[in-house]
Amino acid sequence: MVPLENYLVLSAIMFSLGVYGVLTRRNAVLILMSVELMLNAVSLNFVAFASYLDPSKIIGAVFAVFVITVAAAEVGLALAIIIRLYRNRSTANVDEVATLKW
Amino acid sequence: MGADQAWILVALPAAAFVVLALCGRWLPRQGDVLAVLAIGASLVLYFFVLHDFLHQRDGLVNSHEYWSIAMHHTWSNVGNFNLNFGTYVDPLSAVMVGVVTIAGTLITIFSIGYMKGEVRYWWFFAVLMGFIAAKLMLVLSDNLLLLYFAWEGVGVCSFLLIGFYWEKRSAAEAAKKAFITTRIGDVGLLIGIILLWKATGTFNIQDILTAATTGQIGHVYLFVSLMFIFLGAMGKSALFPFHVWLPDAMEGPTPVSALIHAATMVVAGVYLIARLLPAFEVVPASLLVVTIVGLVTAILTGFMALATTDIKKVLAYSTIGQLGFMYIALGCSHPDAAIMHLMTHAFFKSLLFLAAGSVIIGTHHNQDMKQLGGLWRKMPITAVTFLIGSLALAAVPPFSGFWSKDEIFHGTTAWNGGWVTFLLGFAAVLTALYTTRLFVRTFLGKPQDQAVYDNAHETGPVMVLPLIILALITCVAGFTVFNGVGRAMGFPGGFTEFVFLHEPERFVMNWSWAAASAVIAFGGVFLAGWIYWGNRITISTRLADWQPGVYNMLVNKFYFDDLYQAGIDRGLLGFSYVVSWFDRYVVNDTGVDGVADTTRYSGSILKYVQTGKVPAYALGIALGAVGLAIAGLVVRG
Amino acid sequence: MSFDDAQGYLVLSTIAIPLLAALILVLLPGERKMESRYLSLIAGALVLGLSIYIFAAYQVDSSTFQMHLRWVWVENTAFLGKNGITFYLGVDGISAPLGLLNGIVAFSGALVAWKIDYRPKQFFILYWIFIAGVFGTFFSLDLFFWFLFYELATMPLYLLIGVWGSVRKEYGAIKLVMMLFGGSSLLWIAIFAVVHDAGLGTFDLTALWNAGQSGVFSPTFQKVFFPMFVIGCGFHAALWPFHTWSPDGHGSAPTTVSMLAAGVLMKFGGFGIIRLGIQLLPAGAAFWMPGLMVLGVIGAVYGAVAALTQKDYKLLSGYSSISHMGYVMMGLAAMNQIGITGSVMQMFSHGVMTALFFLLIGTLYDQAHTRNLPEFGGIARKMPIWAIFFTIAGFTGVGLPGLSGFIAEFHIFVGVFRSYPIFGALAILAAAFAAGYIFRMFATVFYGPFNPRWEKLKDISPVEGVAATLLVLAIIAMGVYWSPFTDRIGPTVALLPGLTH
Amino acid sequence: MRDYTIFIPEFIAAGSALGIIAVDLIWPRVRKDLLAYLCAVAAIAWAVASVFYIGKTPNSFQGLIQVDDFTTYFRLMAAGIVFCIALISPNYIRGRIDAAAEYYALLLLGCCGLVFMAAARELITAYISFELISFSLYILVGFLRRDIRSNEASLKFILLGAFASAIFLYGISFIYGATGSTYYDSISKAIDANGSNTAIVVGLMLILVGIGFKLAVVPFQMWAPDAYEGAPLPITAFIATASEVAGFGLFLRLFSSAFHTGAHEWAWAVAILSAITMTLGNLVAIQQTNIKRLVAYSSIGQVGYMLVVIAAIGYGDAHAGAGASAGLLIHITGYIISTLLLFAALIAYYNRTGHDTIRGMRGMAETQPFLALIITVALFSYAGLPFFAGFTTKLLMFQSATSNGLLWLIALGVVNSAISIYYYMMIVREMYLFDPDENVKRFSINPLLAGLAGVLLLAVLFIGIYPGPVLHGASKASTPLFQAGADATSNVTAQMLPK
Repeated sequence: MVPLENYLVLSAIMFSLGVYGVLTRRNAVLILMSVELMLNAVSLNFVAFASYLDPSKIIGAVFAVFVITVAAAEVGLALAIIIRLYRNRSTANVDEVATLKW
Repeated sequence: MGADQAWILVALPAAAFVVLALCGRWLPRQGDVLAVLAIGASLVLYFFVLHDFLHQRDGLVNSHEYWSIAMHHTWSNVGNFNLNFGTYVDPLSAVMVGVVTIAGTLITIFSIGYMKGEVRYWWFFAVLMGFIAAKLMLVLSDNLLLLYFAWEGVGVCSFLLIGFYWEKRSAAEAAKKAFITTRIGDVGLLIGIILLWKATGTFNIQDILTAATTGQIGHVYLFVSLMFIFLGAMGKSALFPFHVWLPDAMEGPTPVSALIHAATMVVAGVYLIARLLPAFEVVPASLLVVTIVGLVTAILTGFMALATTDIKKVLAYSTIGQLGFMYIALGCSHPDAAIMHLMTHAFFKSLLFLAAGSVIIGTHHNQDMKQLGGLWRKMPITAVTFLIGSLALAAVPPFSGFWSKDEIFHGTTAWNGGWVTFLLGFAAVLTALYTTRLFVRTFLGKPQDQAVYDNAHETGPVMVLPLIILALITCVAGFTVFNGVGRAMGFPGGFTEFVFLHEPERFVMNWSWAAASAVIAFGGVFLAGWIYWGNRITISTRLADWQPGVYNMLVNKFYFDDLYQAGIDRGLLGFSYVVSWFDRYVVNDTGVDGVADTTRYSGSILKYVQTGKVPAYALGIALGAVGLAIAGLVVRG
Repeated sequence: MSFDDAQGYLVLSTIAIPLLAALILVLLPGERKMESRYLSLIAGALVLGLSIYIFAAYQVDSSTFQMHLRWVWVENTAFLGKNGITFYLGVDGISAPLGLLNGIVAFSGALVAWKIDYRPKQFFILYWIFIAGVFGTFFSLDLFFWFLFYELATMPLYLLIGVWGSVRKEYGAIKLVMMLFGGSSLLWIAIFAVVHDAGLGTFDLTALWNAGQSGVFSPTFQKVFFPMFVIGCGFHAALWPFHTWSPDGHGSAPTTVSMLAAGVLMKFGGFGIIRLGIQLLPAGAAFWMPGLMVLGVIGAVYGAVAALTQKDYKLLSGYSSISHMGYVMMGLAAMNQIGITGSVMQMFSHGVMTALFFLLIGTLYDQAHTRNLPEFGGIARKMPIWAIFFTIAGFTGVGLPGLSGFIAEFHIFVGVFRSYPIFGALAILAAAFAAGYIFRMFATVFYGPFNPRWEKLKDISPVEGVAATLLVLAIIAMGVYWSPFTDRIGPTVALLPGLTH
Repeated sequence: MRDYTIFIPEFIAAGSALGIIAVDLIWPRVRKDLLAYLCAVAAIAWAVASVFYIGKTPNSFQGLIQVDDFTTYFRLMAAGIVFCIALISPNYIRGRIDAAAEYYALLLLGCCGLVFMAAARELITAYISFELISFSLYILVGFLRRDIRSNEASLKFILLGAFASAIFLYGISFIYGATGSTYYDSISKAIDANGSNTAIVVGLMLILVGIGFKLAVVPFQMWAPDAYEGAPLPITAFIATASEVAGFGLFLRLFSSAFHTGAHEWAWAVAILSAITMTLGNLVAIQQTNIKRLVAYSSIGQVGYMLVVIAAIGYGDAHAGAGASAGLLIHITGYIISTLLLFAALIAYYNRTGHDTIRGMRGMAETQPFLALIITVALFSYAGLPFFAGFTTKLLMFQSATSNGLLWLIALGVVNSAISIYYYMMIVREMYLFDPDENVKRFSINPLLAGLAGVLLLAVLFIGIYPGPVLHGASKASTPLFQAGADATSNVTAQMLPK
């Protein structure tokens, strides 16, 4: 059996990659993708915990399914907003979209 | 009307004051008749009180015992701190009330003439009555607090009267100066009163005296509190360091100067010290201080009187000088001499002031010796009364001044070493000098200013009558010292048997002392006469060339006024500028506004954290998360 | 309903009438100016009558709380235990005279505000909220409502000064409000600590006093929170380092508001220190009182000296208020019956005197529109009656016997002398400085040659005359016959814990 | 054991949301205001339905959602918010938003999410309802299609929201991993049994991040000012009220029943966050010129004050915690009513003059005295001045949260609320101390808005003067928080899991 820690390390790496993506990317869509990467890391984490620790293995899996569905909804909503923005400002670059400040 | 209804004496002028102050303007003759009636009634009532007071004495077994009638009731109490006010009649206060009522009545009558045509005629009489009421309360009160009440009332009335012509800037400044100087003295008095209360737990004068004499109060403590009280007396009687305000107080109308700055107000200090003399005796050092201050004042003002040419200012300096004499008498623990001199001085000094007033009215408001001269032909009655007054002031025998000053000389023998007697003699000579100079330059010799001389005229009967009465009293007052005269008037004996410290002493005519003081008086008079009557102007001008420095010093009143003014301007007002600057810039701008600005400024810095860019926000969140996680582990670890 | 409860409702009505007046004014249409003035006059008269009755009906012999009225507001819910928050009013020897002061100042303030014609309705609404707040603070015995009324009195000041003020009104308004709220935020913290530490889960002051006096609060706790109460109230009482709102605030406030702020609001400080400091944390009081004495003396001397060279008479009376409040602080810090009685009397006397001062200054300022002292001269010729009132106010400030100033300060001096003689002497010296700046003002403003520029000055108007006469009567009444005051204040002060006899 | 009757109020809400959309589809030409009144009626029905659950024995749906007095309190608050937002939105929407039906539907659905966040006793349900209200807010913020500010705000909001919810989930996974269960009670028993380890600590901190983002706690607050400024005015009110209530509902439920045993882990963190939040919120608010951004920072400040209670729950025992959360509930009620009152007036003013900067409100006392009075009352209630809700609720909240350890935080809170008086006074200054610009004349406002504002004004005064009943309700609501809900869930978990 692959020890639990490996999974946790893998999901941690994926999570920090996602965070790195959000911090450095300028394009809204790519930020969105990095957030999705983080969510996948989390669902991996759930599944790993479920299989190793929880005898009934149910809750972890259920949680992973929920995370995936919520992520999907989130992407749909975010893309709709990014398209709306693109129509108005013909840019998706987050740095140019900064009129609201101070 | 017994002696314990003495408070009615106070109530009458007080009621007159209230009535006049509120509706004086609309009263017939603007209320001057009401004023005279009020003070006259008080005078009459005084005689009843005196009569009843004297008869109470008959019941006493031996005449040596000190008798008095006191009446008081509690006014307010806070726990065991109760203030009770009441009146206390004893020989000392009987004499004082007499002086005040007699002088007050005569001066009120005189001022009807003097103040005719003034703008606020009714206000003058209102405040005059207020003053007399306050002075009577001061003299009759049985405890120090009520005394302080009256003390301040007298101060305020003197402020209002000095500042009567308040259109003139000099009058306003003089009034302000008078009140503030006496106020500083009053601060000392209040501290003294509270210190005495702290030691004895009561304000009643008699209880304090018994506590002091029986040694319940520590010597040093008693000395300090008595010195504070003496500070108050010095302020009010314009003694040496505080003398600056009395000459300026001449800005007020002359009857005011006569009543307040000769007869009654300035002597309040003498009365206070006389009243507390038993306590002073417990601490001999305090008596020494009183004597020294008295001496310095007498001599200093003697010189100043020689230099000034304004007749009212000369009389003012002479008043301060005579007060010095009274304090010397008190210093030698002879209150009888001091009070007698007070009585005689009250009469002849108010006579002199009123005469000066009629001179001023007669010569249409100029009072500078340089313009006057040879007036005796134009104003014979005023001249004669002025002569009687100045002879009494110079202590020339048969006049009253001689007897009381002789008593003081007799008292100074108590000090061993005779230095007090010698200095007193010197001061007496000075007094004679400036008195004669004043009389000669005003009434005798060639008229300096022909215009003034021509239209000078004798004043009306309303003013001349009081002069004559006062002149008579001045002549007679001296003889009350004799036992026979006193007994004839119903008093138990001579003046010294009536007012005494420990036990009455019969007056015995000591010819040698009488001769000595007569010599001093006549010497001074003739010396001055020779200087000023013969070739009069040259001598005084020669003094100016011979010793310009000394002359200037005398003219400028030893530069005390400028000294005090500089002290206040540079010292107090300077300190005040510093304080208000400190308050404005340090406490306010840096302290209060500083805090407000830093919060606002910090707010304006923090707002730039919000850059508007999404990655920056995400960074904030990420850093927050990492920070929290690490801190959590560190805290837990 | 016993007689005592009936009186309780009277005390309630001193708060209810002003609020009712404010409510009616809200419903009144704006343009009807005269109606709002008459309404305020009636309300003022009622409040004055009530405060006089309460002062008179207060039984002198029993010094416990009388005329009390108690409605349980919130009880036994969440953290609040038995009678957690109660609307609890009561009158004792200290609050009766202060209530009378407030009644007098309120009525004369309503009279003086007669000539305000820029939106008088809004002015009077805020005015009556202020008065209700002041009555509430003096009479309420529940810490929650005490603090509610304490802040209620400060709330309308911003608009009152900001809208109707004169020179630099915005700066003066925001400074005054922020400093007073800064002070009351200190009170908030101390109240939270005290109510929590008492462990009773109630805001009822009488319960907290018993706890405080029976040693529930540990000495260190009292040492920490007593200064917080003192400094918190010190802001209101213009205690020395926290006084800078007084000159600026009064300088820029309209006449009526500066009358109220100086006359009544400053008394919150002294009153608060007694109610929350001495009665609640006696051990803290014993430890910190020398410190308060030093601050009081500094305030007294500092205020008097700074006033000596003020060119602007509104600032001058601001500084003189600081000086007089310095006496109040000293009276409290003396921690003996005479001293504290003196400080309560001084609160009353200074309140009435400052109200008269600001009233008169307002009358002059409204006509002359300049506050620079040297520009005036010989005003007494043009305004004789005004000059007489000003002289009486001045003499009260100087502490002339026969007027209320002296007897109050005298009790304070005696009290202070009993515990700290040196400070007593300093205080009396400060009183001498008072003579300095007041007579300097007399000499420059009234006396001296007439400055022709003031040819058109008119004397004091009848309405203001009535108000001024009322204040002068109060001054003379206390100055001449003060035993009604001492008989009420004395016994109550005797019950305060930790007094050195 | 699936008792669906406990969800009746939510069924009503969600049902009417769908109903509104259906009405709009069937009668497209119906006046949009009608939809608003429909939504308001739905809200009233929702409130009435939830009143029936007061005092009932609390039972939970499969241990996931607990319906007790606490949930009823939040239902009433949610219904109140929707009712008021529904009434103030119509004349704002008339010219600016065409998809009105979806607007009102999202309001209702969002508030369902709010209630479930407060009612959840299990992490998954909590997360789902957390996302439900977040999603509806993301859409509502971006509702002004043609306004670039609204677009930008919603973009920022959704990107950062997704990012934060990812971190929140990561935290939940750690908690799940460490305690083996997502039920609050078993979590608290697990922590109680074998103490806390690094996984739980990290998990707790990351959960704090997630909830911190939702409540705009510093340093996660940067989205709030932009979202408040960009969103349409009624939605700014919706965010300021609903997301605060939802956040604190979850906070109270989660940290009182699940993590109370491990309180020493997170209590200090919440105290520090609270201190930073209130200070930064108040300091930056001083400088603001736009009223919406100022309200954003002021609500950040208010969150800071309320976090003090959460810290007090952490530091104190169960009884102190119950008292403190009662204080929080009454304060948040007062805060909501004041915010709705403020925005009712702001919307009325904006509809007429189109200004939403502070400078734009100059001389409002002349042009519209009633609105000026309303705004002054709302701001004074924020500042905590007497007679208004803010004073009483803030005092009761701080008093209930006082404990020896936390006095410094409460002192900071009091000082901050003193600072806040300054910038509220600056707005009052603009309105009262200056005359209006010349072209603005006196105008009247929509009677519906005026009526609603009047009712809210009375509510603010009522709570301010006589807090008795509301405090009683709040304390009844907070008692179930600290009773271990063991009885409700133990039998369920045993039953669900195969033997």
